[in-house]
Amino acid sequence: MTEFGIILLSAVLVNNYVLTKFLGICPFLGVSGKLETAIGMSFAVMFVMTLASTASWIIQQLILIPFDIVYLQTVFFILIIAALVQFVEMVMHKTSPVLYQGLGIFLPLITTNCAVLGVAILNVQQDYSFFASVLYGFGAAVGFGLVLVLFSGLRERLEAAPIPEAFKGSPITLITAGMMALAFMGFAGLVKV
Amino acid sequence: MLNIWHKIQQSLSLGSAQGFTGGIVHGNQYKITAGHPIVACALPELFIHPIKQHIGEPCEPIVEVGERVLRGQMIAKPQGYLSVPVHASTSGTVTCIEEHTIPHPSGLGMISIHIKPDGMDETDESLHPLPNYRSVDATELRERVRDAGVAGLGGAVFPTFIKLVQDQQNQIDTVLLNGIECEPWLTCDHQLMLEKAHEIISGLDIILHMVEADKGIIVIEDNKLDAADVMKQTLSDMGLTDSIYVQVLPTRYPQGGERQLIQAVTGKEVPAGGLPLHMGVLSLNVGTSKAVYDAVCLGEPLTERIITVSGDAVPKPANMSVRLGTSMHFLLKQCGVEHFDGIKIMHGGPMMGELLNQDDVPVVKGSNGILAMNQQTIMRAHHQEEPCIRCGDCGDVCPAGLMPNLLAAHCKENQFERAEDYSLFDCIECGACSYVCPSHIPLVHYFRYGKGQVAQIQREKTFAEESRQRSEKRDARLAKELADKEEKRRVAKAKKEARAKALAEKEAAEKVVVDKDNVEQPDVEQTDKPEVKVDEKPAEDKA
Amino acid sequence: MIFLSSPHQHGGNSIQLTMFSVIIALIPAAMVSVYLYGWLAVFLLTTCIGVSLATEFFALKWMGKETDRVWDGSAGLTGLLLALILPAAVPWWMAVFAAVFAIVLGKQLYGGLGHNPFNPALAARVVLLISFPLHMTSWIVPMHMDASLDMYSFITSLKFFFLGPDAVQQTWDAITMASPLGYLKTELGQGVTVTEALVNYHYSTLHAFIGREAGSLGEGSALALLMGGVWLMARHTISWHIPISYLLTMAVLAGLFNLINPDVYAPPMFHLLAGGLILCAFFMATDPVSSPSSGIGKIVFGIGCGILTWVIRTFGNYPEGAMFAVVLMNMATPLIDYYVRPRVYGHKRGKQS
Amino acid sequence: MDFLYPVLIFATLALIIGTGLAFASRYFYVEGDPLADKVDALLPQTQCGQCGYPGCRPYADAVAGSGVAVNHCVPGGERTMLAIADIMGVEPKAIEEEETAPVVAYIREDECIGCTLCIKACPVDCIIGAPKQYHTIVTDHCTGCTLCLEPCPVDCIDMVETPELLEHWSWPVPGTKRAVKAEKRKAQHDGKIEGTDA
Repeated sequence: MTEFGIILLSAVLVNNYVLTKFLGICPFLGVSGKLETAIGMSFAVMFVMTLASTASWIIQQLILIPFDIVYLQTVFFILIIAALVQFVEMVMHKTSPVLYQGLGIFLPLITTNCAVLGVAILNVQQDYSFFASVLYGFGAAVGFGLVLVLFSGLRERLEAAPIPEAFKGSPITLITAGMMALAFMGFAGLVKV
Repeated sequence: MLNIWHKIQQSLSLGSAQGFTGGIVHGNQYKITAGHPIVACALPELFIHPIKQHIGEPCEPIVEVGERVLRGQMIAKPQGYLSVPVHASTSGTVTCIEEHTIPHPSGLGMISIHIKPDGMDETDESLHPLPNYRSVDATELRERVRDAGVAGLGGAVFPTFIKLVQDQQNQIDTVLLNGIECEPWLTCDHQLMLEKAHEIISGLDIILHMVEADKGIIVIEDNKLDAADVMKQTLSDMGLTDSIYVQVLPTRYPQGGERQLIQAVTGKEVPAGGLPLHMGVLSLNVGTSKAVYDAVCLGEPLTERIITVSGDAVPKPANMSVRLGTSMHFLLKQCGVEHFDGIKIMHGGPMMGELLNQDDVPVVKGSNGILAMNQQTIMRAHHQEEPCIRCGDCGDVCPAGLMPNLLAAHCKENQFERAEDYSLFDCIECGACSYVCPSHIPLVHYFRYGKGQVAQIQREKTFAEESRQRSEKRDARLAKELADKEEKRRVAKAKKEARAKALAEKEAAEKVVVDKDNVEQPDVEQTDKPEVKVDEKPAEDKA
Repeated sequence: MIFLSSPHQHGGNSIQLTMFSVIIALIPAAMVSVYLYGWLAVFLLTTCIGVSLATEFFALKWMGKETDRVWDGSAGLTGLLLALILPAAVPWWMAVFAAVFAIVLGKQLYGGLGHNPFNPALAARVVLLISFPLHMTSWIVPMHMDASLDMYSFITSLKFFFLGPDAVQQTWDAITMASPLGYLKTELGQGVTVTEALVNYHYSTLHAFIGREAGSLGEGSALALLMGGVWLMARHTISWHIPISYLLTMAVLAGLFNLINPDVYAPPMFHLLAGGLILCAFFMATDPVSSPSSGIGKIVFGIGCGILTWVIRTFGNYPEGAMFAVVLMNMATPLIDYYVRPRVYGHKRGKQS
Repeated sequence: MDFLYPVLIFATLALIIGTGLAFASRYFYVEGDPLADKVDALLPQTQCGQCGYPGCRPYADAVAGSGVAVNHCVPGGERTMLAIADIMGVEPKAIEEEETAPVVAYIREDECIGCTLCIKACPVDCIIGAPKQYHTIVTDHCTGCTLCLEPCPVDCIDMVETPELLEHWSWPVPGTKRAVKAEKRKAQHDGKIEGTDA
């Protein structure tokens, strides 16, 4: 039980995908402008990442290893992820057109999102059990979502601030993201893995 | 969990006092005019009566230019339900009925009846005194209160008769008489309570009789203990101590706000969107109570009121009994103001009153104070806005429990949906937030701006919706017209075809050669074409 | 003439008044730091405050804003706070870097006063801690502990501040010692129990309270900090919500775990008095700009700070978690303001409309 | 033949997933464009055509459907532009034309020849009149679209600023100058009197 707790905590805080592994920066910067969109994106990523790590584990154990074609890992994983993203996109278009519009290009881009592919590959590398890999995928997504939502809150505040012209937009966003990463260093060592 | 925390916060918060949430304590500006006996203001040379001095529908003038009117004569009759009449303040001649500036922050004008007094001050006696009000039916009393033009004299000027209603579902059991007068500088209610205690209490008794309530509470703040004593004494003299009592509350702004007063006295909050009536509570200003007494027992319509004339630019501050329609310029001159350059006139108290651009503005039913301030004093209070440091003091003093700093930021950024989400419309504009703001942010101004914009957006939306419907109806009409035309053309054509066919048949019969296809084919083409056109035409029209 | 809305009267509070109140409240702590570290403290304080003011002045000037803003007290306060959370052992260039970082990246780039999402002083401190861990975790032995140490005269201090330990013929090890928190962390890592470790360190609660333990400049005396903090609360310059909820959460968490296993988890009194907790609770977490503005939001903020501080102190790599905790909670401030709101008059909690 | 295995496996997997997605796409099929409705609701419905489309709805369709720029609605002004940009999730774009005060059309009746051309042009049917009779505009319904100006053969239609009403007055944003506004109002007032005299 403790093992699972550690996996979760490590994925959410200590080895946060965005702030310590610097994976998934593209949507992190791209869809954090508005709180609602960020929350929507978080849930989309959470769904895709959890399912992707589940599916990739299954593929790995049931297809890639038995047939000895582990070298095709990336291709297979991308296939799975692409299908999942396609599915999420359809569901979202139906249920929340505004969110669909808000996420825009970033929704299909989850397909090639390094965070999603990263979770699938890291799972396999770390040789997690089935349940552990599902948890790891979920934890990584929660960490991503947490940081994304926190960041979008900050960015909404920055929107109204009289930031010097030269630093408006991306520069101040990156500075803020850097500060967040520094603060997350405080979690270092929480979990000894 | 959060609820418990909130309760702890409410009970421990340094910003909240006993009674209601939030609030601030003011200085001693009231002492300037406290205890000054009420003096009557002289009659000016011209009275100006705007046709709307209450919340609701404007009145319609019922006098002609050149007509002689008497004091207390109705000169504008109410239109609609939410309306009370306007009466002449003295006898004289109507000189004109035209737009005149009214005490309003916009500086805009309103149709007003101008009366030149003849100096005789004759009274119209069409309303009979009803001293035995206990034997009079409540409906008749209610009609009387309306005919006398009584509206809330605390400043909100809501037509009083509407409040004095017996409701089967919401039986009023408590009537609160608001003698709080929490605005700094103002003492008119204070002085009224000292001098007209009998009238106020009789008025309350009439109101209790009208709404069949069994409990009346006169609420007074503890900086006016002399008034409380006078009230208590008068109550026992009149033998009304069973049904009416005096409650003294600690001085705190904005305790005089209706909802805050109810919270302070009963400990309960008026639900959002609800009325005090729904809680069985009715609250009225002490001045209104006196006006009700005048209307019922003396048969006198509302033609004068007590006004505190004060401010640091007024040499002789006073509590004055002023006829409605008197110009503020005239009033201030009575109090010794000679030069109007470099002073600003404020209508109402400094917390919720408005600055006026002109001095030639009439006193209306809602005028409880006229303050003349040196321009520097005003400019000091309206210091240049600095960035918000989010200290949260504004939230601590907010009696409505809002987060004024965030609310103002959203209004400033024109994010009105967010602002509404942060309960913009629960703001009572008491001004406590702006008063404590270390950054001198005009928070209330932002809220008023936001509220105005939301209302305007709503108006625009309604207008757009109407326009859309009109436009769609027009399109439909044009399409129908076109269709009708085409139909007519088709019918005509069909007839022509039929004729031609008959002719052809005739000819064919003659020639003994029949070829039906040739005849029918053009017919089909002809009927198809107009239908397509019907669909396309309106779009072209619009372009 | 412009349109002016009511109210037309003002209570007289101002940004300057607020900032200078906090500065005054910090004077006792600054005096204790001078008592503990002598001239070193004086140099560090003047450097930080001076550089902060200068940076603020030039930043305002270059951005074309009114340079009068320098005197609103916020830059001076940032400098003072920064000095108080730095160890006495930092060299001059580090202090300068921190002050410039705090004012420029921490504040002015975000649009100046009122817009910085993080507490500028803490942000600078976090950057230093991560960039220069050695300097930031070495604590000079306070003056009263080792009178024989020739470190505190004007000349030696000056040399040390500008040229480093070599210039005064000292080594790091000779002039520095571990803070109680750091010592405890190391010892616990080697399997020593809490009680033993504290005895070995000659830890005394009384000393920690009145201010005789090693640490950052301002952390020395809980008493001096409490004096200032309570004065600020009495003046309503800061509200009680954050400090009380922060310290209470800390005490409850530490107490609970201390009851469960006193060998591994330090007692609550130790946690409360150790490190920069009190300084953070009263002067850092209460920074109005980067903390939530509603009372209830502040309580949530304080609780969050408490939990994070305790977690980082107990399980993390860094012995002191208070600064990280406050900066981390700064990140959550906009969300707290959005989701945790006071109950509006006449509304039920949760339903705003 | 070893290299065929992976290809086969991959193809099979792809086929399964593809079939699944095909069914899903049918199940989650979205009809129409709900976004266009939302955009249309934001437009001021002046039907003025200044956006280059023959009315508000076509413009809404164009914005939602083919990603036309959000800044073409002149009467809607900045507020409408921002609202549309918000819904569409695109960066706001400044409106090129200057925002003007709201106006309504006004027919100088003594010059009107009663040609009914303006009546036909009005997209919201708010001009009343009959052939050879004076026409007049129901100002309450006029959207200020100016479409009636061009067809008028005698140029007897003016656009006048709507007067400021006390009941519609609202607080301007803090810092707004009072004098300027009052002067403007006065000028407008004078202009209106002149206009009616002429």
